[in-house]
Amino acid sequence: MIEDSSVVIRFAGDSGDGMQVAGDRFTNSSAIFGNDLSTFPDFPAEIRAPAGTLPGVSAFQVHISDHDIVTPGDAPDVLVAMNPAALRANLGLLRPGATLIVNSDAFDERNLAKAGYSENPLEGDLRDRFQLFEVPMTTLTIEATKPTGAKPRDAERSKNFFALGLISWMYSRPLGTTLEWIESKFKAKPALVQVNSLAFKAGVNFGETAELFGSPHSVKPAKLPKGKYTSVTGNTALAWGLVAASKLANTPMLLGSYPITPASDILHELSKHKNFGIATIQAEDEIAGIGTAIGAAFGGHIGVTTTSGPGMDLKSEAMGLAVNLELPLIIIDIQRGGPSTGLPTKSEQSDLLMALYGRHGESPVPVIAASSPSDCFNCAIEAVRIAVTCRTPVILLSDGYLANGSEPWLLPQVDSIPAIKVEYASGHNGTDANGEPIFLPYLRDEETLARPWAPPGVPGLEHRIGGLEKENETGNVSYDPANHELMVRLRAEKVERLARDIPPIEVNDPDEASALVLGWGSTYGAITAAVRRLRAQGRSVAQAHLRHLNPFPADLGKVLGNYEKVVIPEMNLGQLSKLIRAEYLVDAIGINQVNGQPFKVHALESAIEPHL
Amino acid sequence: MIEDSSVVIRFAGDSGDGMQVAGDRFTNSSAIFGNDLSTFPDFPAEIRAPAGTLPGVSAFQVHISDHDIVTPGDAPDVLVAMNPAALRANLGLLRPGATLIVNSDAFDERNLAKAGYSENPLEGDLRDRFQLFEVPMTTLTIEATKPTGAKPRDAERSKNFFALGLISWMYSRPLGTTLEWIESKFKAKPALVQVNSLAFKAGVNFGETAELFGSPHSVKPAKLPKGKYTSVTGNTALAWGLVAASKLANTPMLLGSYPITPASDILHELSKHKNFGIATIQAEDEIAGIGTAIGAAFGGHIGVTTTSGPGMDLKSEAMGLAVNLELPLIIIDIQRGGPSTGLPTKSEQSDLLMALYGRHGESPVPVIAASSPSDCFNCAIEAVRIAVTCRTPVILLSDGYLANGSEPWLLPQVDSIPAIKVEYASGHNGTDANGEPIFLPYLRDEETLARPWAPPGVPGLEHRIGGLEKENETGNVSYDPANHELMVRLRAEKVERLARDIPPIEVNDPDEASALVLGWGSTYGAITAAVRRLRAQGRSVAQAHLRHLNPFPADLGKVLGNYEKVVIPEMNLGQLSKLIRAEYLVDAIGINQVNGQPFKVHALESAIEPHL
Amino acid sequence: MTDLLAPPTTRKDWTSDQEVRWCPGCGDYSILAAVQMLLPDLGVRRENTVFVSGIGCAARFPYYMNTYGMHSIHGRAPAIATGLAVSRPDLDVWVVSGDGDALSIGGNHLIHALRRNVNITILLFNNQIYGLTKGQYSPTSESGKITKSTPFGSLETPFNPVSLALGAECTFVARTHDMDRKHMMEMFRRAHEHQGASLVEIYQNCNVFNDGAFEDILAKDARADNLISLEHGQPIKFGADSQLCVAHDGNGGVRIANSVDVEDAEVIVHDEKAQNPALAFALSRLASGPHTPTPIGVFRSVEMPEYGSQVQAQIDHAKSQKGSGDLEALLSSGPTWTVE
Amino acid sequence: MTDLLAPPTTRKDWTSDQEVRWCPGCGDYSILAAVQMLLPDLGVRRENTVFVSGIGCAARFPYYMNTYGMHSIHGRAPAIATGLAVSRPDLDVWVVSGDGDALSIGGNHLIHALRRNVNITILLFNNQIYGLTKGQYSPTSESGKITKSTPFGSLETPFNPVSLALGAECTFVARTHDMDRKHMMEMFRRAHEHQGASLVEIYQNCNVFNDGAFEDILAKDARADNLISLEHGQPIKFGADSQLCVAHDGNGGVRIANSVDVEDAEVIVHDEKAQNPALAFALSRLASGPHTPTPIGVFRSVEMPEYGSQVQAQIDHAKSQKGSGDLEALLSSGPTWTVE
Ligand SMILES: Cc1ncc(C[n+]2csc(CCOP(=O)(O)OP(=O)(O)O)c2C)c(N)n1
Ligand SMILES: Cc1ncc(C[n+]2csc(CCOP(=O)(O)OP(=O)(O)O)c2C)c(N)n1
Ligand code: SF4
Ligand code: SF4
Ligand SMILES: [Mg+2]
Ligand SMILES: [Mg+2]
Repeated sequence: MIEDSSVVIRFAGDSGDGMQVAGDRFTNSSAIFGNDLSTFPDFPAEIRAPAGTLPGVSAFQVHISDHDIVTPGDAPDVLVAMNPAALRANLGLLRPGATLIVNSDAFDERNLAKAGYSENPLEGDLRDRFQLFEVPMTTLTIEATKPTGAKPRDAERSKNFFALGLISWMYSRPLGTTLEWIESKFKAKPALVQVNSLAFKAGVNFGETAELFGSPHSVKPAKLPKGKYTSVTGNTALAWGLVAASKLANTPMLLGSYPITPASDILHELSKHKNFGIATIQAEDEIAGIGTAIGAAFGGHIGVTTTSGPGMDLKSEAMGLAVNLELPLIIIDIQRGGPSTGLPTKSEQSDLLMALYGRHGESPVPVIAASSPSDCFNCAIEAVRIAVTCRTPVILLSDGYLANGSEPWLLPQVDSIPAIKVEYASGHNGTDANGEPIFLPYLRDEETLARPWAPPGVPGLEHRIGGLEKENETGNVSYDPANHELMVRLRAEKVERLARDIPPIEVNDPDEASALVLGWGSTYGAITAAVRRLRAQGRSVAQAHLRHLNPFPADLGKVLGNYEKVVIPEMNLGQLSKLIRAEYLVDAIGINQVNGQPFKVHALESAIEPHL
Repeated sequence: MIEDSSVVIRFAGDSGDGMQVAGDRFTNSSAIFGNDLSTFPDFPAEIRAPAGTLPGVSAFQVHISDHDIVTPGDAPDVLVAMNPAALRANLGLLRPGATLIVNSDAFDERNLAKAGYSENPLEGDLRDRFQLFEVPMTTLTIEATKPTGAKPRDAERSKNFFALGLISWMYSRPLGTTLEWIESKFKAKPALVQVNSLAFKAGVNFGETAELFGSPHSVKPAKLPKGKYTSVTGNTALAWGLVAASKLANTPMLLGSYPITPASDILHELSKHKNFGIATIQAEDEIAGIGTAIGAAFGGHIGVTTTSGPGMDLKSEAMGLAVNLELPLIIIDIQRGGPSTGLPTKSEQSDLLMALYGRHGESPVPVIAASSPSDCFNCAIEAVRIAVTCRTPVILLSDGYLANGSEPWLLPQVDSIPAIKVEYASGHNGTDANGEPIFLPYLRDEETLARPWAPPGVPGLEHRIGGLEKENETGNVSYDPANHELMVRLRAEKVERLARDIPPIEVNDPDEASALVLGWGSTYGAITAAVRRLRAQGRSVAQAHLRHLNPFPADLGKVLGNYEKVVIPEMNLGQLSKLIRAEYLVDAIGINQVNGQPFKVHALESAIEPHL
Repeated sequence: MTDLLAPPTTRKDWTSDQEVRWCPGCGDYSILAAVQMLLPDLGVRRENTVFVSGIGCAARFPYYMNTYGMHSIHGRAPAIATGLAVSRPDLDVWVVSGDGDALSIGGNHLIHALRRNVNITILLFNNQIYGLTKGQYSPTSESGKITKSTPFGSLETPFNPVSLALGAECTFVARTHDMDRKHMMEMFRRAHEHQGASLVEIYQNCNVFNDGAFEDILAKDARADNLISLEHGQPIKFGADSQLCVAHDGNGGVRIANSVDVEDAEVIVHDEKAQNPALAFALSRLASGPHTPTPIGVFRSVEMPEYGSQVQAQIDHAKSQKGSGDLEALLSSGPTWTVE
Repeated sequence: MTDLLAPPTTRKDWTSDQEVRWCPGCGDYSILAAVQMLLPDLGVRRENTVFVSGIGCAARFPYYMNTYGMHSIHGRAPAIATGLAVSRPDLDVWVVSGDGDALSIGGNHLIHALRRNVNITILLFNNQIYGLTKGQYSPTSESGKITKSTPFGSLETPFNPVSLALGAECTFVARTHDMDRKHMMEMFRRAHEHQGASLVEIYQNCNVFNDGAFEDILAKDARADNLISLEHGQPIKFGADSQLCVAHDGNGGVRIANSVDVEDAEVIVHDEKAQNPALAFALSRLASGPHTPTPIGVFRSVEMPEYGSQVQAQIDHAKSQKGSGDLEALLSSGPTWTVE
């Protein structure tokens, strides 16, 4: 048994080859085994490309470790390539000397041509550069599943389980988890249980008996904090966070949404949980999605809408309405590569400025961003909390990388999450000129400046609201210049006051560094890893990560003032940098990458280094 | 004859009282007489309020002068108030001792109550504070028009012309212009010509004979540059600028637009000029408005869309598409009070950040802003020029104040405006792997980085474009990370390079001041007037005004560096300030007003003063 | 929803304290009056009544109603009302919209709200013009209309809102006009009773920008011969002396005929409850604009499952199957493991 | 537009160099083939042909055509195509859209393009599902459909695209399906010939997310009895032995009947050219989904003024009246004065 402290494995094949399943299952048994881990599913564009071509390649990368890790790894140690296209698309990522396992059956002329190889790369110098193993996976799978009587064309489909079996053997994964999963997943189709199990076992056995691979490796369980864990993707965590928030607020939720990559899964997940009192509407478009959510919010429910960039554009007018109505509303943007349709399955952080300024008029909205898959859970609750307390739309930013990536998640104590206090207006709160009691829908809480939330149904509180400027307190339409100025400033102030409730920034700065690396959103893992590496080399560097992008934490200016240099890595052209520069007049140094991919740790490391 | 060097007159009445016509006619004869002037029509909200109430008051303010002026004036010297509501709504604006002319017939109990007066203000202390003239305009108008046989209810409607006549006498306006206008305007209804002319003359005669008013005043013609003048509102100038641009580019234009206040008049004006080859489509909504414009741009025409804030929100997704398509497109935003429906007839500069950042993804677009009604003409041409040269959507910002305000405009020499060069792709521009000539739709001009504009119709240039990321040069869909990064940066660079063609900033700084007042858009007049007043008091202050908001002029950083203080007045919460701070790390001082009204010169003056 | 315990109300109870801000003479006044006079009859409560509108003259309606209300953004009222009606089935949700608001910018939300059959009552004030923005043509303006935006005449074929609604699977469609308060009240009552989406087109005169648009059929002396009043189960006859009728044309269609020329068996019997909307559609095509005999009344009224109650039923069913959600169980529903 | 001088082309000329990226077995392939095989017949030029699409699997279509093309944004293709067709009447403008693209997010642009009667040919690939986003229900999905976003079944009544188009004043409406290349080609040819907006609904199988949606009527052995082929001027009969027919129902509607039970005079004679769309609408209601006998063919084809040419006519008229614009005169068209 060779002990590794961590390993990065990448499963790659055609979109139809089941690589996401293989990666997911490997992740799962590793999680249950007790490793720390981080995953990165790397999809092709939404539509299927012709089988065997480069655009059709789908990959799943997983990093498992016996210690705390934060990214799916830069350069795979092991690549499983199910066909020439998968090899070609991923070869460049590997570390020198990596293990390369290919399905040799797929390296026929047709597939080589489709991948654009004029010669068979297996016959080239690959063997010198990597540990190359050619395994006829298709043949072996068909062979192994013969006893079931499956037709070769059908049996062949299980070759992902063969590959999984082989890798499971190679890294000494417990086999039971996978076999049980196969059993339960294909319950309805017993033939598939048989075929897939046999293929999986054949993969294990092949590793065991082929005497090709030397000793199996092992990656010990990580020393993680005690407790019960699960493994979640960001989108699932986000959906669960919304369910939790509805429960914590003891208020029904309505999601109005229109499908769009990579946000659709939140709709899918939430629509399963109707027993929590959650209604989901697949609306006719994004405008109707937010429209229905606003309607629900007016009705006293928690209105939520989920989307990605192009949908955010479309929702902007209705967001402005919600700003004026001063109703709670949760708007979730799973950022993807832009502009326009852009790169729907890729990841980017390029919607930050839009979140802040993407509406006409002075239209301030709190903005928060999740930093890891499991943090999506917390942020969903935080978004609902802000919205409900402050009676305001809130934008929550996630991105494609968080949405589909997963990590082990120490389950929170449900009881220990503070409840979300929902208070509806219940009676008159003012008097008219004649001293008669009346309801003032825009009378504000002195502390938060929030107006009353007064859903229909209460006699005496009837009132009308709308997108025209309103008189403060009465809420009546008002064209009065001074009132408009007042309302513009009150709406801005209401959002700014939220800073009072934001906890001080946690700066990780063990050795009083002179440079601070400041991040937000999904770059948390990569930045943390880069900072660790730099420190491991004896460099001192401080790190802080923002959850709140609007307003900023109250102490941010002070914190920034403590450092000579502020370095801001972002997957955009410098959007947080722009905000920081404008707000604090700090000459922030941007590290900017906009290629649809998460940062590589080593690239980040070398980009930060010169500033230390 | 009392000679005044300038006077500010405000006509105010009910929406149905024809005050806009009276103001407009007064403006007109003053213009033709040779005064410099500036106007400010101050509408109520779009919908008619009940007659006689405060929300129904409509006013028109005009400033005429014997010297160069830049604003419609802060505090009227003369107020014509046709009813109690008009008096009440406008009294606060007057300078002490101003002339106050009221239609005493309208001060009956009903109207007083509607205006919220419990006592008749004419019986109060008004007479002490102002030069009050009570004129029974309704009665006098009915009386004067009796010979025509008009029914009193109809005759009464001409009382605006009576008021106009009176003021025309008071300020010694030439009468012919107005009478001719009445003649031609009501050509189709001779009865109206008679009634209105008689009412107008009655007003003049009343002034002449009533021995109430003392001597008439005169405001001499201003010494303006020689040439032919007209008087235009910003919206008309903008429409004409678009017509001119189409002509200068020798390319047909298509406007796709959905009506919205205060932009609709551009649609109205352009739809009159079909003989210039301009097609106008009233689309089903704002998205279709920009959609049809994009379709026309793809077809090689100049595609334009016009709107105001809420419509801008809706257009943002399609703007992103145009950014990706790299097609010329002109997007015009006549800003109004926001957020949401806000104050549709009021003015604000609060869409600047949205213009820059109101789309998902990195989606850079050049932004320019007009600074006066007639400057709208130039800016429209400039917008088309940039769009066509650079193959990019361009946003042109105007606002409600410019849109409806007017000023004398020295007509440009049409021949001297440089032509706009439109070049369509005409043949192959590259070769494929086999050396065959091909068309590369995203091969860029080395200088401008613009791609070819290749409308359908040319054999051999067939190509497909879309909103997905494209490979540079070939334009084929590409998910390649490095290509995406390249394209994101190329699109940004293309816009940045425009700075090369922007002329250096004109700083008006006669005495090497230490503070610079920097403005953009419609505040030009108010800032200029405030600066003049400060200088008149011996203060030194520099002034510069930006037409280009993205990119900024190349020398802006250097210019800012020359001053100890940079003061930025804006009708928003500090949007240009934010951009300047972020870009140049200059601690810009904002003077911010968001009340739907243009700056008052004196307010601006006192806000600037402490910083000198 | 009719509420048996609702305290009796009068028109005044339904009138808000806001001054009505339409032009004098506008048809909107009589529609407002009809609604305010109807509501006391319906046995409903103010606090359970909501008016949602978009933008336009018509869309100011909610301000004048002493109920809950939202004056939202242009064209989006059906979507907002859908969210409200689905989450709060205890409320009566009315949508007030204009021909521009509902059929131009809001066309998509309208047709989807209709097919979704969500329990909202949509009043479409059709004045064939954009009133609020001062007189551009609308999707219901006749072709060739000269307006500010079409100085040489508009070019499109107008929508027939009844036809469009029927094409969009609307389960309740009616038409009325602003000159007949009783008829309006009856149509609004019927629409309100309907479980699901109901659309009432109201011919409404904009006396400022499109005066007399409906003169041809609504002038006092024109009505008898130009309004075809639809009554369920009745042969469709009209004219002062029922001298006109709607008859079948022998090839699956209908036509207007002189009663004397047609046998009684050939006169169409109106069937608003027909599941198939074809007859209602055919009736909607009798006139191509409000200039020739035009049907008013209920075109279609069929019972189909209502959206909001089905959403609720799915929630209730899920609760009864799985119990009302257990958060801890949810978080543990995937693979879990314990680190000790 | 047919161009008499157009050089002859073959299918290959219309095929771009981009690899086709639909799932193997997808119905989109046969539609693509039908179009690529039809165009050489039409005598049109590649350089004058443009395909505009929105987003969706169907919307990838333009990439595969060796013509000008734009893969635009979700739902907006009809609007973009309108701008192109109006400004460039010399071009053939095709729109390719899916049921989600055209009827969900793009519903409003669709119905307005139809009523506007702008000269575009719209191919609506109806697979009753969202393909590209991996299987949510669409506005044409049958009620009760279980998909990723409706694990307990969808609740809405689907749109019938033909009914909706007719309700929206569409001048040319046809239906075809991906299993019959000849019929597709004929429908596309007819749609292309039509001056004005034409809509062809194509039943298209999405074998990955909604396989077999049209099995009931399109399975080889089901077609004869389940496809009602509409032919102008012909009595509507169908079935292997013409044993079935569409007959009038005596109250202004139509019904399916056994031919033996019905006199010949009672069989509906199809009239696609009827100005009144009521018959076409009634035919569109014979089936409420592709499960019972369903008409295919041209429902309606009437001549009405085309939008783009009218826009051009107004421009030409203005030019002939006022001369092509004189800028100096325009700038001086208001009051002017001279300072000397
Ligand atoms: C997004 C947006 N676009 C445009 C407008 C401007 N606008 C307000 S109402 C209206 C049309 C009103 O017409 P209609 O719905 O027929 O109502 P009416 O005024 O005739 O009652 C328009 C175009 C707006 N407020 N918001
Ligand atoms: C504004 C916007 N919203 C959502 C999406 C995501 N999206 C892409 S295609 C599609 C639906 C596709 O369905 P359909 O039009 O039926 O086409 P098909 O894939 O079935 O051919 C959706 C929701 C998008 N690209 N843009
Ligand atoms: S503009 Fe027309 S619709 Fe609007 S309030 Fe006036 S009369 Fe009524
Ligand atoms: S998902 Fe369906 S519609 Fe899309 S390409 Fe695949 S089979 Fe065709
Ligand atoms: Mg209207
Ligand atoms: Mg589809």
